[in-house]
Amino acid sequence: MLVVRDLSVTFGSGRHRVDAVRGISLTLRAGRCLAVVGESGSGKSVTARALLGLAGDHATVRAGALELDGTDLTRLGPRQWRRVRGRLIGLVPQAAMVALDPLRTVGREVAEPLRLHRAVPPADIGERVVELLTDTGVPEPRIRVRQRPGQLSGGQRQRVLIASAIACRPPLVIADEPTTALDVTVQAQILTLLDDLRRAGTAVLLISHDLAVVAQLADEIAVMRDGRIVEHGPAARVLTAPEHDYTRRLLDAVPGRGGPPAPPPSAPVVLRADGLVKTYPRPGRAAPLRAVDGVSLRLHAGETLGVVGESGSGKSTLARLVSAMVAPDAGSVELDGGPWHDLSERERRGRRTEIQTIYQDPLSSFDPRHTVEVILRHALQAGGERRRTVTDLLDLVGLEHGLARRRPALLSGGQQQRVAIARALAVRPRVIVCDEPVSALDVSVAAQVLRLLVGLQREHGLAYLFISHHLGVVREVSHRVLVLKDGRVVESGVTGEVLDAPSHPYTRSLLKAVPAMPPREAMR
Amino acid sequence: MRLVWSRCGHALLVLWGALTLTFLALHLTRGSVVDAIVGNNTQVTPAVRAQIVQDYGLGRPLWQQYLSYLGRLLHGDLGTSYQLQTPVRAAIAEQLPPTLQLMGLATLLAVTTTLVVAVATARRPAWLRAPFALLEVAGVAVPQFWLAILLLTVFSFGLHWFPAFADGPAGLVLPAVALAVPMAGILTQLLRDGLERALEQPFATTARARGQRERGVLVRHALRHALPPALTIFGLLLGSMIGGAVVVEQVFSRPGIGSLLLTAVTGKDIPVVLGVVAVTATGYVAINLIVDLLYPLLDPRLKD
Amino acid sequence: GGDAPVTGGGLTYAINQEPQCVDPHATGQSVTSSVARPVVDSLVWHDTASGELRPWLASSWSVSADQRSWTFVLRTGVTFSDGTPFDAAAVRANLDHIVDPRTKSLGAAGVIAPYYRDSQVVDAHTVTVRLKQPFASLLVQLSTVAFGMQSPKWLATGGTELCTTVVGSGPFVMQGGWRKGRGVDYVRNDAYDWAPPGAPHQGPARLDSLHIKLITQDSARIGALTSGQVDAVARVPALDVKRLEGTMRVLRAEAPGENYSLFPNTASRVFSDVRVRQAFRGGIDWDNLVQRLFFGAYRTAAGPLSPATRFVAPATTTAVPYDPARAGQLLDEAGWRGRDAEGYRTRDGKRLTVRFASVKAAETAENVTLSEQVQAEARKLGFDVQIVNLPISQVINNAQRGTYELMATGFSGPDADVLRKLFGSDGVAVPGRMGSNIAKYRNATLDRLLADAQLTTEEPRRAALYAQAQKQVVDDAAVIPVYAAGSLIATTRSVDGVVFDGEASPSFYAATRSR
Amino acid sequence: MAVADLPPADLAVLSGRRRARGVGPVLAAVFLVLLAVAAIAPGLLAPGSPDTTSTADLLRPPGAGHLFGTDQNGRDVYTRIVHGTRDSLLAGLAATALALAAGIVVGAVGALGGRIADNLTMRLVEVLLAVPGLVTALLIVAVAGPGTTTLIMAIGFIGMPAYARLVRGQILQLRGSAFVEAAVAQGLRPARVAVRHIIPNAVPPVLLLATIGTGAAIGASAALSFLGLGPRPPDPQWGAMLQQGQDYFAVAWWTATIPGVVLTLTVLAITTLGQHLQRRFDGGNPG
Ligand SMILES: Nc1ncnc2c1ncn2[C@@H]1O[C@H](COP(=O)(O)OP(=O)(O)OP(=O)(O)O)[C@@H](O)[C@H]1O
Ligand SMILES: Nc1ncnc2c1ncn2[C@@H]1O[C@H](COP(=O)(O)OP(=O)(O)OP(=O)(O)O)[C@@H](O)[C@H]1O
Ligand SMILES: [Mg+2]
Ligand SMILES: [Mg+2]
Repeated sequence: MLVVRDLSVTFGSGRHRVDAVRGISLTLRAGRCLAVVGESGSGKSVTARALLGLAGDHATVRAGALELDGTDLTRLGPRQWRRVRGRLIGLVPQAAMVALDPLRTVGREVAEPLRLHRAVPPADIGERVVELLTDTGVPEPRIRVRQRPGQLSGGQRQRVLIASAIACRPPLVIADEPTTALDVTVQAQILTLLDDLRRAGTAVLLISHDLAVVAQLADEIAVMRDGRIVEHGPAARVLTAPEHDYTRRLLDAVPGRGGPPAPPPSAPVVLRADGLVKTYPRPGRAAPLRAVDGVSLRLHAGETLGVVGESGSGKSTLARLVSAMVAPDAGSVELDGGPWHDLSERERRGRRTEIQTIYQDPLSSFDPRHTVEVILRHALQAGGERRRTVTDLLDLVGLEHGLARRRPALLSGGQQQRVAIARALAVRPRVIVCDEPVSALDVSVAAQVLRLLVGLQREHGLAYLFISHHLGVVREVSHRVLVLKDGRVVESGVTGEVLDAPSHPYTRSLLKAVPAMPPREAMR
Repeated sequence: MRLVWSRCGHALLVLWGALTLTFLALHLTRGSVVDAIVGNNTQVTPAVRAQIVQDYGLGRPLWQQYLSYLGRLLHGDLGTSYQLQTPVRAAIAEQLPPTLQLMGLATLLAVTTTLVVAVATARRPAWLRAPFALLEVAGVAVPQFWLAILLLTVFSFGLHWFPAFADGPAGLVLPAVALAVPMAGILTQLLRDGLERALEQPFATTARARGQRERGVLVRHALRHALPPALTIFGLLLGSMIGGAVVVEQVFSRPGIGSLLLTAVTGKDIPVVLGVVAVTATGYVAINLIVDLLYPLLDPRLKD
Repeated sequence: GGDAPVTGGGLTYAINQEPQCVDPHATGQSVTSSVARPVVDSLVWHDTASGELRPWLASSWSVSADQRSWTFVLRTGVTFSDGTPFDAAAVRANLDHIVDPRTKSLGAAGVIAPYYRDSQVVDAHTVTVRLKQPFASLLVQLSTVAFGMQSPKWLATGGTELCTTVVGSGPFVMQGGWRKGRGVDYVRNDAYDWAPPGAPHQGPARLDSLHIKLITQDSARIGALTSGQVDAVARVPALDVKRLEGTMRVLRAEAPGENYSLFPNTASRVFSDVRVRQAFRGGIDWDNLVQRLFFGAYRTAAGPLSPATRFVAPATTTAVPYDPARAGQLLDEAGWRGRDAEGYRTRDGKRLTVRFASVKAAETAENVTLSEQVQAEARKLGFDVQIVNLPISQVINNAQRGTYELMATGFSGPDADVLRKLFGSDGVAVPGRMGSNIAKYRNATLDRLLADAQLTTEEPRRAALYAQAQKQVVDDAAVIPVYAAGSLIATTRSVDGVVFDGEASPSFYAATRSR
Repeated sequence: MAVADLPPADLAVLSGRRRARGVGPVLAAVFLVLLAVAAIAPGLLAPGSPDTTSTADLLRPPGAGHLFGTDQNGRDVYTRIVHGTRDSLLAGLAATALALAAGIVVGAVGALGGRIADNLTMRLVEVLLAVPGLVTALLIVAVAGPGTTTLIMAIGFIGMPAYARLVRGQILQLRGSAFVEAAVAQGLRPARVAVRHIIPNAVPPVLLLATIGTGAAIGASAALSFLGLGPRPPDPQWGAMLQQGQDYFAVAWWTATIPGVVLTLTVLAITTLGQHLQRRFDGGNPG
């Protein structure tokens, strides 16, 4: 049905030339799912866009063959391209949170392809939209059509995007990272939805960096790296018996398959929180939101306490409470058995260095004008450090020295996160609060960062409060786990016990949603 | 409802502040009010001077004059012009329509130009875009009065295209253009930038992927995103348009609030100045209120 | 012109300044005369051709031996445009209105109030004006628009409308009053049959309508004329005269009163020394400045009074030659011998600084150019002329406090009595009271000469007294006359019959406009 | 005046992203260098005196001898333009500096001084915005008397509210930013945080507004000159030249046109360069 031969895409020219895709070939038949996997920047999205003729203004697309149902796409003019888009190929774009026009209602967004391609008579469009939303599992579709994307959850938005992509019943659907940044529970629902589509005879091109995700769905897997396909084959084979070294590395990086770390030797409690409550006012007359609602925790030296929970369950708020960035409405935090929240800001200032935070979005935590070197130097000064230098810190987190002169904005996500870790370590903290430290990174990079954190803990006896919505990640690093729901702790305990034999239904639902990888025959 | 009340209170506060500030500043200027009224008519008799002082209550202490002004204002009485010897309200009522017409047409021109040019040139090749971009910056840079004189000389006296001093709509064109140019310059830059930003957003790609044509993406999606910031500036520009109106009215010898204001300030015609400030400050507050109310219409997220 | 005059049609005349109040009795602005003149007639007609005062609404007059009662016999059959008859009571109502403080007259009252006692109706068409003291200039003053006759019924309304509309007996009737910032419209008064005897014709005006339009910017006003948007314009800049003369009609008249002059503050440190004043006056080539800067549009002043003024002295007695060498000598004598780094003269280490106060906003472009030229020329003499532009209220304040060395003005007045305003001791401004003697000149001899000139209506005697007075102020260099200002108006070639009245205001009574 | 009224967020939109490369900024820079030379050493470019009048050479058209012609007093327009550069630019720069300084103080007090101070300053700013800038300027001139200093004061005063708003907005935004939080977490004193992070980051957008504002201020000083509030004669300030020249427009176009063009080009150059620099700055820091 879809035949791609020797597709290459370059951007710009001369010095600025980027070869994003370098001659890839694919075929896809109706009712089948081909997954394209690869790390960030490997050219997956560019491929997807090139298939729609949307590679971009400065792109040069070349292809030996680009055929859809026998039509030669390379020969299409702008007008004919428009007839392909949405009607013959539906695209579920990357970044669900921003891929819908925030100012238009969901109904109009879904209706747009119907209208443009005159797929159904205008009078029936409304009904068809509701039908589509119902099919894709958007709850209360008749209400949703009148709402705007901002009023929908991430998973709902993703489903709306799918509804819009399949509105004209295209024979081919391209889904670009349809589940990144979604909670595990929602992710599972989306995958089921795509599976249903495939069963109904649609060809699905699934793009992801997460092998665990594609394992659920793909009939075939193509592994991309640097714009090339390095391995291609039936899903079962690629996942269980990867041939290419890179594929193997990708598989290794999938978190959560190792067991939880061994419990550390018993150590004193460094951080202790009791009955923390934080409320936020809500607009109008609504009762204030209890973002954190009576949370207590203990953190021992050298230990990692994982905090899991869905988006909005209060994880970040808890982090800010612990690091005394906001004051709790009730409850207390003690550091090393002494008061922490009850200190005045002045008294606390001297001890601030004992708790450091690594943020979900490291870039915004750096002053945009400062270079890595300046950032680290300031941090060393703040910690009153004499002996260590910026170079030592870079070595500590495994960054090349040459990067010191760059500004963080010019670093990759993984590098940024390492700088953030280096900065936190510069002041020799006792506790590091990691707020989603790897959720913005792709799997292989995330795995490196996690390894780094674990290593540093062993070496320096750090205590981590490790926040993540990704159960696999939490499982890999945490000694104990705390499950948060709506600001309350619903379950807590040793990682193995909680995650292998959850007692609370919420925990169970979280776990069930985690995609399972088939066991691999190690072929090293 | 509470919001409306607090808005009104806020507006009154601003109005009061503006009037008080102006009142004080006017009285701070050197030279007595009587002298200003008499002007260079050096042969005025003492009886006439006394009559002026009495009629306008100029003999009272400043704070009494201030309080009585406020008191009368509460009853909608703006006082009597010293120079024109007519009620300020009547003078303003007479001068406001031509200024409003002028500003109205200028606004219309500016908004139309902005929409047309911004939409036509957003994300277009440089050869199409660059000349407009230059014109826009130049439109902001050019001194308004000079532009007005240029327009007058070329299009009225030279080419005879537009009468410059006719009361009818044809006479309104050139002054309105002079007034509209800087506004259009700023707004076009803003709007186009907003459009280009929006066109690079993921949702624009989504729309293209559905088969939407570029024009459709622009008009149906990008425009609504680009309008709100332009609207804010538009409100502010409207508020400060009165300054431009003074200059333009001067060049085109047009009646209007601007000319009224100018002669009143230099002639220390305090009631007129205060009256005009009251009107323009109210206008400013009202415009900002309207902009605030329009905002949620353009960006419904603000309603939630 | 020539054959049968064209009648009908309308004419649009653009003026440069806005009258704040069009009531000629109340206003202090000269621009008002152009606006009010089409509507009001006067008791006396000033025949500019002969310089004589001739009957108009008053058919004859006589003055008592003590010079304190003037009896006017009025023309019959005259009615105001609102139907009110013109009679003795109307004259009385007009004069009473002028001096009534509630009128807040900034002009006319100042002229007559010091003299006026009352008016007595002798019979329906005879009125006697009684004065507190002799005022020989009364007649000529009565010929001005400021003393024009308005309908007593209209005056009696007394409201603020008086400032927007004038109701008189003139050849035109104002329609709807002055519209601020725009202008005013008139229609012909068909009943009009009392033009002054020397007028170009008798009976109703020839135009159906007249429109006065306000165009303040000079270039815009000229542009409006050349592009056919108006038919006539006031105040043609001197610069444009030559250019317009080819295609348009340029009409000029010198206005009676004082020439446009600079006044040294004789009470100031610098100019209290007559030698310094003389140096400033004699050291600058005024004729060259005037002829060059104004492109020959105006005559260089030969004395304090304009040639159109009654009792102006012959130029030979008042003209002062240009003599820069002598000026330098005078300054040396006065002690301004030093020179500072910038080349200005100094005395005791202090620079010869002259603050030239002006209201730029109210000045014509030409006068601004002139002032900068004076600055440049005076620099050659060693004067540091600093032009200080201020709003009017502050200039007045400065005038009262005497914080200036130089000011410029042109002061109109129908006869040489204007000298009393300019140089009379009681015209010196003091804090709290403004005065027109901006030279702050005090001279008892002069005061007496000028007072005496009001005691007699005998013209040769008055002429002699005024000649003496003019010589006095010239000798004392209390004034630096520059040019004879006047009215320069331009019309399209299709306009004909525009003449000037005694105040150099255009009269459109006999005007025609062919198509 | 108008541009100076732009609120911060939108100002970024206005300036941030025009990708035009080309020769614009280079030309602007060259022009500004010329202006700088004219301002610092006018004698280098025009050896004559700007005040030398010649009644024999009134209103000579541009040509040999007089590059830009002569004015109504027979002064050489080119010489006057060159010698007027300093005052004309100074008026704009000084007014902007004044507006900037006052705006920073008012804005900082608003942002850092607690609720009452914030309310007071922001109401004041609103009041000033509500009074037409021209009225404010006229009043200031009326109080202080005309002249270059007053002109600077007046324009500076009118420009102040825009800067105050911008500075306040910037500070509030930066105070809530993650990197400031990170600095606080390292135990930095508030003063340190302000000096190291808040002020340096608040400055660039404010400076950008200032570059645009400088152009606007130069234009405003010309407009005020037009209304008769200009500098003392014979100062050859461009605005005053333009104002005087307009009376001679029909006969001697160059007297008004040349200062008008120079003024426009100057504002254009300053704006172009300001936007270009801002773009460069932005380029280093996406996001
Ligand atoms: N418009 C563009 N101009 C220049 N380079 C581009 C453009 N779009 C993409 N690229 C480059 O092409 C390469 C491939 O990008 P692509 O978006 O396809 O990566 P991806 O595999 O989808 O990564 P991710 O997992 O992060 O989405 C990257 O190096 C990217 O920087
Ligand atoms: N400053 C604030 N003002 C008002 N509400 C807030 C504020 N910060 C957080 N909240 C609300 O508190 C709740 C918990 O937010 P929090 O950021 O702690 O969630 P989270 O578990 O970190 O979610 P995510 O996984 O999406 O980061 C959310 O509903 C959020 O909207
Ligand atoms: Mg991608
Ligand atoms: Mg969070």
